[in-house]
Amino acid sequence: MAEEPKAPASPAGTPSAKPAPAVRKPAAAVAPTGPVDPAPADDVEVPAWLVALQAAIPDGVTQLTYWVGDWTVIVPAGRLLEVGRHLHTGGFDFCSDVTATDWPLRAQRFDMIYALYSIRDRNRVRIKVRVGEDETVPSVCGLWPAANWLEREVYDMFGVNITGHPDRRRILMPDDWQGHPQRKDYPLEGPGELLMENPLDWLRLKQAAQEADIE
Amino acid sequence: MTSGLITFYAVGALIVVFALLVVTSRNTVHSILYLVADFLAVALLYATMNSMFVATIQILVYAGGIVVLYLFVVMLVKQKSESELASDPRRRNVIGGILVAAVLGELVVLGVSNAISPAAPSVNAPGGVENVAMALFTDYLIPFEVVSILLLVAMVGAIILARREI
Amino acid sequence: MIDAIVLPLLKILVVLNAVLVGVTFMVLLERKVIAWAQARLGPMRVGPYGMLQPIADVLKLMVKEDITPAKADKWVFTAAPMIALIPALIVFAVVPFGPEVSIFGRRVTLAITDLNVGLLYVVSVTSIGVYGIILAGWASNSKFPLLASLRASAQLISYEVAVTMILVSMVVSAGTLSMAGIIDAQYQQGVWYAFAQPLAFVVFFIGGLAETNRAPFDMPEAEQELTGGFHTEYSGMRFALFFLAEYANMIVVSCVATTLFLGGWLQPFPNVSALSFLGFVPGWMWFLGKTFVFLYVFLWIRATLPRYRYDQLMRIGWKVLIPLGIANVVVSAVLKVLL
Amino acid sequence: MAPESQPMFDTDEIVLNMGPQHPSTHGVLRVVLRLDGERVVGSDVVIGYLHRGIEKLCENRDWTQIVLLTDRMDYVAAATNNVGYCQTVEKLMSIEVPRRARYLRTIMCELQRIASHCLWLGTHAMDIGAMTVFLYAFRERELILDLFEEYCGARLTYNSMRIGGLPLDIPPGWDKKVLAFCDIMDTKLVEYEQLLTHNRIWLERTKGVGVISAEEAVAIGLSGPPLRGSGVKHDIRKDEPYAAYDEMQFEVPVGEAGDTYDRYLVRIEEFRQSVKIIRQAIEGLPEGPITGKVPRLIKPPAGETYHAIESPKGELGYFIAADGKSTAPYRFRVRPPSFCNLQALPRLIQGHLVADVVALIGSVDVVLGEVDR
Repeated sequence: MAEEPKAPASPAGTPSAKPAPAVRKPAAAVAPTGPVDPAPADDVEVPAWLVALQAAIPDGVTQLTYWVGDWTVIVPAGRLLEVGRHLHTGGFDFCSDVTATDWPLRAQRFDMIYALYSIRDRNRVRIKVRVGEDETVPSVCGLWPAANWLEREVYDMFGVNITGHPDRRRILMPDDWQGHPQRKDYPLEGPGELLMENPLDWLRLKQAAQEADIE
Repeated sequence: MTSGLITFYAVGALIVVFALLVVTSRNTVHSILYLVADFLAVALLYATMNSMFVATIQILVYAGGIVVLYLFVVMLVKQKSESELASDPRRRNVIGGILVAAVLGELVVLGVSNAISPAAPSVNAPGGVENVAMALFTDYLIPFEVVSILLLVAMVGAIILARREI
Repeated sequence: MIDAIVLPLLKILVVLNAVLVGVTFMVLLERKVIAWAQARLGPMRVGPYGMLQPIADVLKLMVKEDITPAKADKWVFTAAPMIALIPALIVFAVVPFGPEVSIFGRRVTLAITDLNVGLLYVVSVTSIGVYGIILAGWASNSKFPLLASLRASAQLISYEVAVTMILVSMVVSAGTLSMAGIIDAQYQQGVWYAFAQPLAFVVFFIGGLAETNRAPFDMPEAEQELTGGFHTEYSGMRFALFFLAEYANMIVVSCVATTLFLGGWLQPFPNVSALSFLGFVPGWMWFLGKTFVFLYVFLWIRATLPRYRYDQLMRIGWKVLIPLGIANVVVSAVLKVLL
Repeated sequence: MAPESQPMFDTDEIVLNMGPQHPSTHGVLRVVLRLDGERVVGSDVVIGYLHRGIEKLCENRDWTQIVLLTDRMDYVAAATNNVGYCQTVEKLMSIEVPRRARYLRTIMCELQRIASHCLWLGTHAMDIGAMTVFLYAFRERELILDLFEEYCGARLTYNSMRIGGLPLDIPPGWDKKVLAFCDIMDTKLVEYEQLLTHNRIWLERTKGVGVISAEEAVAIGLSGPPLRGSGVKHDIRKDEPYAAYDEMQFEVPVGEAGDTYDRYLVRIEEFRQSVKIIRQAIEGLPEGPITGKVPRLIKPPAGETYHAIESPKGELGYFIAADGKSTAPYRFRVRPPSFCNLQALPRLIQGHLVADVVALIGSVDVVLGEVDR
């Protein structure tokens, strides 16, 4: 059921013989299509509260992953609040982090990641929600007020459409800033003119330049 | 005697000048400052008649206390800019004029009738601490008590009016 | 002629210069004392051990640019520091620095003048000082100084009442308003009022601290909150005048406290014959020594204590010091009648 | 919301801009206060003045070059940032860090905690008017900076960790100096307490100021001393031990009322616990290598993880996703404790006076480099 990572379009990485010359290595040749969400190996025993979650909301959890000791629950955007409420009453009262990852070449572009912690039982879980650029994700400020600023930063940096947020404004960038800096298609050196009009053309241009550089 | 007379007239002139400035100055805070200067001049007058107690009380009570509260009020209340003040219709009414004329008339009559003779600054000045104390607590005891009660009532009233849970 | 005109002028000259020089060295003393309290050295660069620092300060403030904010009320803006400084200086007219002394065969009282209402004169003149602060805040025509000047004036007025209550109880026990008279009363009664009425002493000192915006009560110029308080907009010589006024006020409070509570120029235990060898130290030396002790305590407190919040400061003023002051007056009056 | 300028002062609400350039906002933080007289009616925190885009920068840098950038987030506790980052990558690559390196990391983290708390104590007391404590606290902080300078040559941005362990072993005699520092610190702590803990004015300025209950503190995402000040016994060094904390004996100080005074007491007690930990770690410092088996070209396998450590300010978490091919992390995210603690500021200062706002900014102890990243 785990999604096989597609082989990247062009040969990977820099020639290994030569030691790394420039101070800054060129960024990844091609942005891979999506995260690796390894399914839990069979010898790993699923904790009770996760089993309870899957039982309580059968179609709430599309996938369960386990990697270097972390449990992640992949949830459709529609069921996020339901799963959140279940976990919140189940003891996960501390929302330590809300962030996002940008996979530009994937249909549902963003991964919203909610890192939760239970102070009483001392265990952690991450909820991951796949959101497209034009789709919306409900705000979890109702369940965890801590997420207020964290979601504002995700909106500011990634432009994920978060609905139901009490005060959705930019938090780090100036209010009239164009574009969302932490998207992969946002150039490191800041907004040029081309980016403003058509980000995807800019991305293809950049990849073409890199391939030419490699030959 | 003549040096006493000269100082008396000089200080008197000072008082009158300051009083006029109070009335005529455009800016409210400036007029309050002239008022303070006026009270200090009056205190100076008492000092020249070497009743130091009354002079210091004058500075303490009037210049140091009451006018500070005037200044408070002026600073807190929203100011009308100079232009509005000038064209304020209520200022040009007739009754005001009549009253001023009447008061001036009385002053002139009083001045002319008893020949101007400044109260000679006597040595055991009536304003000394002992004399004031004795007078206050023997002959004028009842008015003193009545006034103190009145002040108390005024204070309590002020506190009730400014009733914000402090 | 000489006694009436020249001698007082000479005294005024001496006292005024002494105070102004004293104030500049007070600034150095403050920086040194606070530095020692904080395990550091304080100004060491100008002159040996930083001794010439005051001169450097004064010169700096003189040559610095003196800015007047655009919409500020020019006249009131320049007058405010003067109004703050003048009362602080003219109070020294009644401060009794020493007993009768004969210089070149002429009896000279070491005080500019000895009003029979000396103490009342002190109170009334210091009450004029509050105008300087209010007008400075108002004339700078910007939000922060305005807030600070309101705070400062409310603080001064409320603590003035407490201090006046204490002075009244001192007058009751001394029987006279004249400063020299109070010192003689302490000599006759053989006890300094600091020991006769310790409560009054403490309340007076706290009131004095608050009256000069010092140490735990330095709300108005609390840099952390109101960015500099009422003298934010001031610079150069005008700012120096405010500085001088603050330190002159400190010296005034110390002098009055010495006169009232530590028996002015009296040597300790004056009528105990065994200690009469202390007599060789002249009176005014005792007076200056005691004043210095008070000034040191001012600085010491500033180095150690944190600052009160504005409402706590008013609560202490109205709900603690003033009732104590009134109680003190009543008690000392009753004692005066009974004893 | 620029403050509207009325010609004269009138008694309804005024808007006061505290910051971004203000003596007591500990950096470029701007708090827009709506005041009714002296009382705070409403407030809005404006940040972002120090935003350098560290997360984006790290996504274009090698795994080893990123250690430099983590120094510059919480510049008051740089070593803690390095440890947090290196441990996250070690968790991704499941590298086993030798015991000596873990001990040294614990010592560095605790030294950094003392230095950060010294700076907090100094500025917090200075804001409330006690100037002397500032000088005392910075005198002790100097000793720690000298120790770090001797170890890694820098006083602020240490670059003191490598993925898999430490770049170089401690110079000879360094551990003696650390022990000497611990003895000095114990005596100096008594001095701080004498000046502040039982000082009536300090009590009056901090007791009952900025009270927040345990549930509310957890809900709004407070962590570290502000959370423990409200009575929540959560310390990652105890709950999810990392480095060598599982072998250390120490208590986690917890307050009751959740006001500024309890947060002060919690941090003062943390001074003592840190000294205790450092002593245990120095005495038990094992011999052995200081770096684990690390491939020359670091390329973690594809996958992502979130690892949190207890920085002096609270829970410092790193969420790092690797795509298995490139030599740079695909997603580099930091959960800054100052950012989440600062979120509680409007709630804490509501209804207090302007002087309390200054005390509360000190009590929440934020470093703007970490808030803005």
